[in-house]
Amino acid sequence: MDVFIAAVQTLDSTVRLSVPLLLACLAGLYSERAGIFDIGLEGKMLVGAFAGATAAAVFHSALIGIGMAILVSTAFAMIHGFASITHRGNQIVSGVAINFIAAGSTVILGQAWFHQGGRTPALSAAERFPSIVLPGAAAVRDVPILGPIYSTLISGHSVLVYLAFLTVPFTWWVLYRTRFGLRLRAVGENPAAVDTAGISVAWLRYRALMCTGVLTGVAGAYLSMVQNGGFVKDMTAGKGYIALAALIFAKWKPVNAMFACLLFGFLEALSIRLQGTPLPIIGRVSAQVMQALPYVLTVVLLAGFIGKAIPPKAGGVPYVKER
Amino acid sequence: MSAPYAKLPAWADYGLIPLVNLVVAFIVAGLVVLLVGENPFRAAVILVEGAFGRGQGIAYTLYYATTFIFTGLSVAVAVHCGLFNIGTEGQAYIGGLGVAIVCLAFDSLLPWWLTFPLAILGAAAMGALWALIPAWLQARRGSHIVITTIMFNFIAASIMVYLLVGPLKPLASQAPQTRLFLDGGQLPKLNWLIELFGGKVRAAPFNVSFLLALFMAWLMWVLIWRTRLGYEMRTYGFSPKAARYAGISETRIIIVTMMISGALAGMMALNPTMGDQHNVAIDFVNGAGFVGIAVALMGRSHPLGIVLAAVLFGMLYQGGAELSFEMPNISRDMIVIIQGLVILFAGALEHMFRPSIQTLFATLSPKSAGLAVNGEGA
Amino acid sequence: ADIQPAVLYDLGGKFDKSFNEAAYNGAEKFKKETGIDYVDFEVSNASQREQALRRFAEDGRNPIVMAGFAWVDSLTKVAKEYPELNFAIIDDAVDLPNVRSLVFKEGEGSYLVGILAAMASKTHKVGFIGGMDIPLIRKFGCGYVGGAKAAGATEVIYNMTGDTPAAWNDPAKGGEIAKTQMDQGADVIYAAAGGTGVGVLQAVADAGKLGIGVDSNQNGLQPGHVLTSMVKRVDVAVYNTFMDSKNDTFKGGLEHLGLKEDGVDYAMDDNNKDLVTPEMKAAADKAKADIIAGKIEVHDYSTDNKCPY
Amino acid sequence: MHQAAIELIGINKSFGAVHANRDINLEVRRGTVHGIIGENGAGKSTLMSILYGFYQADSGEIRVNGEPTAIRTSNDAIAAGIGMVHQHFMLVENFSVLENVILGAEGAPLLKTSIAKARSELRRLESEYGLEVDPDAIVEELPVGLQQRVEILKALYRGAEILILDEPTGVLTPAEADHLFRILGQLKEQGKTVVLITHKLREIMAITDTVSVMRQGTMVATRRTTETTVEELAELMVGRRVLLRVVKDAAEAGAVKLSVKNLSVKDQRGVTMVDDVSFDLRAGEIVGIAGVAGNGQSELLETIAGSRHAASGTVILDGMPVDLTGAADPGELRRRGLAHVPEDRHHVGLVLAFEENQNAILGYHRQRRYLKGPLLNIEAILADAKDRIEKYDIRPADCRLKTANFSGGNQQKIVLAREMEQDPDVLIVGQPTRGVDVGAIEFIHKRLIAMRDAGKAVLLVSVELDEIRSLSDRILVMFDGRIVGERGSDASEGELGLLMAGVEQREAAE
Ligand SMILES: Nc1ncnc2c1ncn2[C@@H]1O[C@H](COP(=O)(O)OP(=O)(O)OP(=O)(O)O)[C@@H](O)[C@H]1O
Ligand SMILES: Nc1ncnc2c1ncn2[C@@H]1O[C@H](COP(=O)(O)OP(=O)(O)OP(=O)(O)O)[C@@H](O)[C@H]1O
Ligand SMILES: [Mg+2]
Ligand SMILES: [Mg+2]
Repeated sequence: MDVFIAAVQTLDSTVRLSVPLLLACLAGLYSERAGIFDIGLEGKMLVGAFAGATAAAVFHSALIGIGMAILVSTAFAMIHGFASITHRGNQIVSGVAINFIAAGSTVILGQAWFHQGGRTPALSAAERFPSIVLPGAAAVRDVPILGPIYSTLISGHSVLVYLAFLTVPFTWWVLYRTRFGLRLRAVGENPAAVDTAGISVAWLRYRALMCTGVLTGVAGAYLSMVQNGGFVKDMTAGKGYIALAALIFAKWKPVNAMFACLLFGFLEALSIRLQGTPLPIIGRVSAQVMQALPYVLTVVLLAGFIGKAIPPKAGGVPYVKER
Repeated sequence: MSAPYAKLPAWADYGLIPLVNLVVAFIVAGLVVLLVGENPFRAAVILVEGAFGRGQGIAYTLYYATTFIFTGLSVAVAVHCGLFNIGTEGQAYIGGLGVAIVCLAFDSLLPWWLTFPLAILGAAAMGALWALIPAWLQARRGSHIVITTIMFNFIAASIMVYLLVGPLKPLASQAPQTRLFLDGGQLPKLNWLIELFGGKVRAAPFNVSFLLALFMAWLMWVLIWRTRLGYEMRTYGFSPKAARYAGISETRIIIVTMMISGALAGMMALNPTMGDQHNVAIDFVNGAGFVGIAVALMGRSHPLGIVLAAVLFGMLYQGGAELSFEMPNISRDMIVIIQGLVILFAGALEHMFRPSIQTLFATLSPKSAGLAVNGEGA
Repeated sequence: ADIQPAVLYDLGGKFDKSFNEAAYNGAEKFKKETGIDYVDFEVSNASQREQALRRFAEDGRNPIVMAGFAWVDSLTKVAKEYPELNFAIIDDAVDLPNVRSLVFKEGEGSYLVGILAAMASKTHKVGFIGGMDIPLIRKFGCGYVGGAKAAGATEVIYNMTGDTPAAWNDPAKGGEIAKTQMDQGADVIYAAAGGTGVGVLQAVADAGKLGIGVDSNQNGLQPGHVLTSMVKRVDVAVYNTFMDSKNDTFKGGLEHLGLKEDGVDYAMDDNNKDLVTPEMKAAADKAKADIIAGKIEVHDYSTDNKCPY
Repeated sequence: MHQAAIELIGINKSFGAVHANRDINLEVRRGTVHGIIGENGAGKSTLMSILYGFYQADSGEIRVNGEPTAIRTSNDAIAAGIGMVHQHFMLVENFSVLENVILGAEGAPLLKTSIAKARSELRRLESEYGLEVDPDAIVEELPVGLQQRVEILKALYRGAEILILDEPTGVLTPAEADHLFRILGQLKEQGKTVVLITHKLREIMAITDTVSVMRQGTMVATRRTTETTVEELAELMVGRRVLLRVVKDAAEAGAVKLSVKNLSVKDQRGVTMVDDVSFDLRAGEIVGIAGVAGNGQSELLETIAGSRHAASGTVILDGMPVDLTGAADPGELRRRGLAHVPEDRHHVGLVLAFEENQNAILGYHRQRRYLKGPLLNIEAILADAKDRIEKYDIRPADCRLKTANFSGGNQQKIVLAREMEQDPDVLIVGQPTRGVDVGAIEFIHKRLIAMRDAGKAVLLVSVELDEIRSLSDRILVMFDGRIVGERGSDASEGELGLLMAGVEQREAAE
């Protein structure tokens, strides 16, 4: 039974761990499906996290916080657009630049404003997103099997967690059921076709990047306002890159993206869980083995089961009509 | 791109435009400096002087540049074959293992000029090995190189921590690093080179691996534009279909390219370890791999461009340090912002001023304006 | 004597809410009391260490204090070249007449907070979260496990955050590790992980459990949820070093700073006075006395790279 | 109402240094089919792309139905009732036909409604013009002929009154072409206006009312079709007399050079593309393979050339079997004297980003003469490149120029020169003159005949029936992956057409 409980708890932690990845991954999906590579996810998440925590602390409101997070990280997405769409710059260089600027500016401003080494003040409950207890969670807690699953795994997460998972079907719907989605997918495959169909390639791609900005903003807010109560420098800790990997893993498809992120989340949760206490038979294995476990398994799965991932055809290449 | 149009002379293309971009980058950075209440002009002067003013500064600048030349070349080689090697960081880290093994084994027995070649081999071999697996997976299993190399960066970190807190750490020491290399594992400095030109260098880590870096840059140029292998790499990079038609083996070209890329990344380890710290310490790569991406692409994947971009970053690192010595308000994070702005304006926005400059040329000197050639017809 | 003191921080940075920051606080205290200004510098890569050290030495800064074991090699070089200057290094030893080596017995302090943790725990399971799995952190962990076991903890759940530098700045993961440890039954968790620890304390606070801070007094980070902090008086060490040179009483040599020397301790203040019951305090103070008296021998991981507990 | 549907007045357009259109004036009357011809790179596509708003003219005025109309984007053009079928299709390949058709003309923000609407509309257009195509098929899985239908449907769906087609028949078989022309006639009936760019003067004579000729960016002449001749047009285009018929004397076939036995090929989806094909190719003869595009000719070619794996069967080159089941290596085959001119010069035969001279050694870069040890022998490479530019009159005569900036005709010559100059025993050629102007066609045909007369064995695959008939000594017809018949060069077009349509099978089946 407690094996079962342990499993549920691990899945619970899987969910929490996968949320920032999922949001960032979907963010990347919008821009890359539109043909704009984005290794600046990391930086945009970081500024989102910073702006969110700052605004929340200053205005004592979680909503203002997340609003600010979205605003700022969208602004950074627009910089990416200005460089790679308007001026046909190299998208990877632009992404790297954004990561640098984000890493530096968050600490500088944080230090200038709060004098805590780039940290923002700890947020009170009111300034963060509370976790929602679904109706009847307490009641069914003791029901075998379903009880823990409902009360632990399903219920009791922050509103942003549910939001993140709702974003998956929503993104799917946008991509495959709306005009915007159709054009978005088209411009990532063959911008000339979109152009000759009388649609502005640039404006379309800018809008895609706005979606990216919004989602990275939420992802950042989740880090600094849900998982943690405040900003800590470099707190994205490479999650942007993992999200990028997940996106490729998912072959740029929204539902796959969810599973990819859940997988990454699960592997990390597993490594944390297994590391904590000595294992049966093997005993305590060295920390590094456990740290490396998720990444090794990812590679194995990738090589073993996931076929070739074909990126959007026009990805990474600026749209140039005339040379 | 409509009239008036001027075909820019090379000096404008490769000199003027980058310069303009740089100036703009510094102007914007200046605004940031202004924000923290310092004088941007003084800051700029300190930064440039700190990097190039005194021999000491130049030595440090070139020392950092050495590191970025290696990582930049590593990324660029892969780019020419249409591969995005984001794993330079990890390959360099593992390259350090190669250095450690060689130096710990031989530094007591051999002079540096014998250890060095061995260490080069060790570092290159380790780096190549670390790139081999992702390359093989890409070529054979179609696993996307970007994911695998990202994952391998993390795996490399775990391996190095394991070794540096365990087997490779001297018992008595607290620090997660190897013992100090003896003279046999220490590269001679090149500071005399600068003093030759009248600069004064008290002590700086600028060492012979700089020459190796330059040599590798030249070698890469030969490889890409002068060898059959390079020809095949470029063919595959531009058009895999054409490569297949030309009888170029996809598996072979991917694996070979990535191993060369990994080897170059691995050699980066020589500079900070044998060249400066004289040990292999935890996280000695310190993000140089990611800077390498910017360096490679800003250098348009051309060795010469890469060397220049690397020196630019070396200048930002060294000048930046001086800046935070001189201006306590300007912390190291400010330097990171400035680096970002340079990457943005000199890299991603490199084309921003091109049209206006071309128009300028066209209006200034109609001669240089491209004659209206007819559409070449068959 | 009129001195021009200098402080050099490690990669973690001046405001790491940890020992670099403690060093900074010590210097500030000195400045406030004596009115003597000082200079400082944060290195951003290994090669800057020797550079910064030299530069301060050339400028005749004296004394020069640096935080972190990573400074050993550079200091060994430079201190030889400037025998007339005084240096001090924190967390490792350099055997030179003009160098004062300040090595703390984190084990002892951690032993005490381990005792408090075990006694405050209702489940008799406590947790430890380190940043990266390096000797220094193992030193913290070892003492903590010792204390906790001695005070009747049945299990110490023991995690490290990661192997990349991000491990010191990943509060999200820190929080997640804390949640997992609480899932596994831990209700008091000790974090020795720099910025990551912030997330740990947040998580325990969110769950209404208890956390333990490290290095500086972090009781105020989550008032009412931080049982105590294992303070490492780097600030005092820096302050004293400055003072000694000011009063021309600076002596080189190795100093082990443990409970006896007030180098380490557990922090009590208004934030946690209700959390630490009298008997807990009594137990901790008794252990402290025993350690000082040598009745209890807290194993020091760094002596043999092993932890017997 | 105004007579002219379109008036272009003083249009100028430069791409960098290339003045692609200079002071172009053009008037197209409503309800007519107006042909535009010209050499590769003459500026035809550019001019039409300007009219369609894909490029913006540097100067000049556009009038639609007499109204001065500012056409800044394709949207303006569509609004003005202009539709265009581009030379290089503007389709999203992994989209369904339906999605491609509605792209940009969706109407509602949600697809549901627009898709339903498009479906019925498509059905209408299908029945009206006989443009059958499965609306749910994925475009990249359709043969080019059908892909072009999709382009036409796109235009009609947007209610185009003026339809521009840029080299539409380059990829079509005679049957498909005739069908297309019937549709164009129908559109004309309805008072719609058609502008047709083509390199095939026969088509110009057949269906246009008026024809304009471009040369090197200028408009050199406009004629009533009834008042001109093929010869005159050809001369106007190229600026010299062009021999339009191929003259060749009977072949004296020699020993068997290439022998294909029971060859079968499957594509990556496992569908059989080439089905039990056998034939011999002898020295000194040209064997043509006719067939509707997508009936396995391409796969057959690629397999023989070693860039595709065979499922079963053997290919014997000069008496020695070729390894087809394993990793067939094109390089190995080249060494054994087999040269290959691929169908797709833009993506397979050339690396457009390379300098011309680099493409001149593609596939032969391992030959000793191009190497100094591991290094490339730049001098030798440049020397050969220059030499061929000379021999094959490739223009511009600059072997350092980026290949993308050569016109299609010249790009084709670059490939031919490379393969022929290796003096191979066996030359296999795919679509040698697709999208190439008459001048270049004449030249290329002469060269192929010369190869034959020099005793080489030539295997020619082309969808141009004329080309097949005028060049080949023997003609094999492929249908559905199988060879359904062999005829002599005297075979009539109708007869071959029937075979290509697979008619004989069906009769046999019944
Ligand atoms: N997008 C472009 N960018 C730069 N130059 C171009 C571009 N398109 C065409 N050109 C130049 O303009 C000239 C005219 O090109 P265009 O495509 O109009 O010729 P064309 O008559 O359509 O040739 P073809 O008969 O082969 O289709 C070409 O020689 C080419 O050099
Ligand atoms: N983007 C471009 N940049 C430079 N030149 C171009 C570009 N697009 C087309 N051209 C040139 O314009 C001329 C005609 O262009 P087009 O695309 O019609 O090729 P083409 O000559 O028709 O060959 P094909 O019929 O095989 O496409 C060729 O010289 C071609 O290389
Ligand atoms: Mg054309
Ligand atoms: Mg053409």
